[in-house]
Amino acid sequence: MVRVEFLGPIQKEPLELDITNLNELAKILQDDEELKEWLGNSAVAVNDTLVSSLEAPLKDGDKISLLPPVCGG
Amino acid sequence: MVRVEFLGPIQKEPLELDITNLNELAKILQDDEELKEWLGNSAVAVNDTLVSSLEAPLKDGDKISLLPPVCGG
Amino acid sequence: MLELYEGSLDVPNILKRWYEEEAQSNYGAYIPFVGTVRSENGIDGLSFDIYEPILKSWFEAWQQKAKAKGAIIKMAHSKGDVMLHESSYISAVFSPKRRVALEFIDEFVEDFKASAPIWKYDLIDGKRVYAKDRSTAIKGSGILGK
Amino acid sequence: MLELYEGSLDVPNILKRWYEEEAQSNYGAYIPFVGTVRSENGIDGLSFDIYEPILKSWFEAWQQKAKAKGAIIKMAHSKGDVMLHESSYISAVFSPKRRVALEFIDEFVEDFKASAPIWKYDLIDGKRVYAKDRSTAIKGSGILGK
Repeated sequence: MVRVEFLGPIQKEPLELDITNLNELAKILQDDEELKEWLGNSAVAVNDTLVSSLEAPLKDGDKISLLPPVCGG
Repeated sequence: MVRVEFLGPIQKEPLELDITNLNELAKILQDDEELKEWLGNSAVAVNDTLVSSLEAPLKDGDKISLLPPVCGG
Repeated sequence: MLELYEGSLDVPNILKRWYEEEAQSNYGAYIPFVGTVRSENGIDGLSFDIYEPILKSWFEAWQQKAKAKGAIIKMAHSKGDVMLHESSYISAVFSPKRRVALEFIDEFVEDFKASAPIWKYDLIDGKRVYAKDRSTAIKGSGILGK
Repeated sequence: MLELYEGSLDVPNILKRWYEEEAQSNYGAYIPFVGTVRSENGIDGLSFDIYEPILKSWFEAWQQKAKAKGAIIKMAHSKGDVMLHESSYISAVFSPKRRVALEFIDEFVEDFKASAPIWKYDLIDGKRVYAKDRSTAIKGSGILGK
């Protein structure tokens, strides 16, 4: 199982999913109407490291975070 | 008469000269051995305004300042 | 050094403490950047969410970049609500010479705006409204989209 | 605002006072630059001469440039001796938005170095030695030379 967290303004509770890579995650999240406005502009981190492709394999216990557009300061 | 002041590290007392333009000043100062190292790298102000040529006429009571290389901060 | 505070920053004290911390470090230049909440669009203030784990690693990477040039960076940011004319952000560069500090503070503040995992909300009529139009997608965003 | 002091600057108090002076002015960015005397070449400190009439007109011209962009500049500088690890120079830009402030502080500090009528001396073994090698001829210099 991996845990998926939605940060900042994405108003969604975390998910626990039985998946082994980010392609599977993409398919699941793309069916979620709530996330429609966020998938195209959010960055993805696996265990708090940003990733730039969907190829990274996932292992049990991994934490995935979605980071929508930022504005500090 | 005009007054000529030497600023910062130029160790020289002010001069009172009877001249009507900066060309005359240049001739007088170029004969001054003390100023040899300063004329080529100093800026010139007339009444506290920097000038970029020797053409400006001088009138009685004008103050001329020589400003050697600067380093604030 | 990265410092996070609930609510607004005590700017004079932070600037003073940072200055005194490095008083004997032989840095010739100290450049803080202070960000203050402006009155605009009828807001009462701003509010911030921060994702600390990634903020910390982002900051640590900048600290290493600074160190390679003999400089250091300090940063303070608010969590939660910060009202009009209060300050929510300070970053500062110390370096031996001025050019490194002047270039670093600019690059750091711009990357901070583009990359630091902090989300801003306008406080309007008691509500917290995501500042979507002023927000920037982090580099590499969108890989989960269609 | 241009402030000249005998000896070193009280940096925390100046930064605090300037911050508080503009607390209600609705500036979003405040960027001070603080210059501190570094230990190098065996000096005990630095010493400064200032020609105030031209410094004031130079500063006033920058204040007008800043005003045209909605910004303001403040500056403080020491006269006379400033010892190691003490500070001799602060300048600061306030502006509504960050880009103007980041660009102004850089341009202002660089022009300050090239143009402000201030002369620097190393304090070595009780003597005041003109910092000739680090000094810059003001633009337009040399018209009296051969």
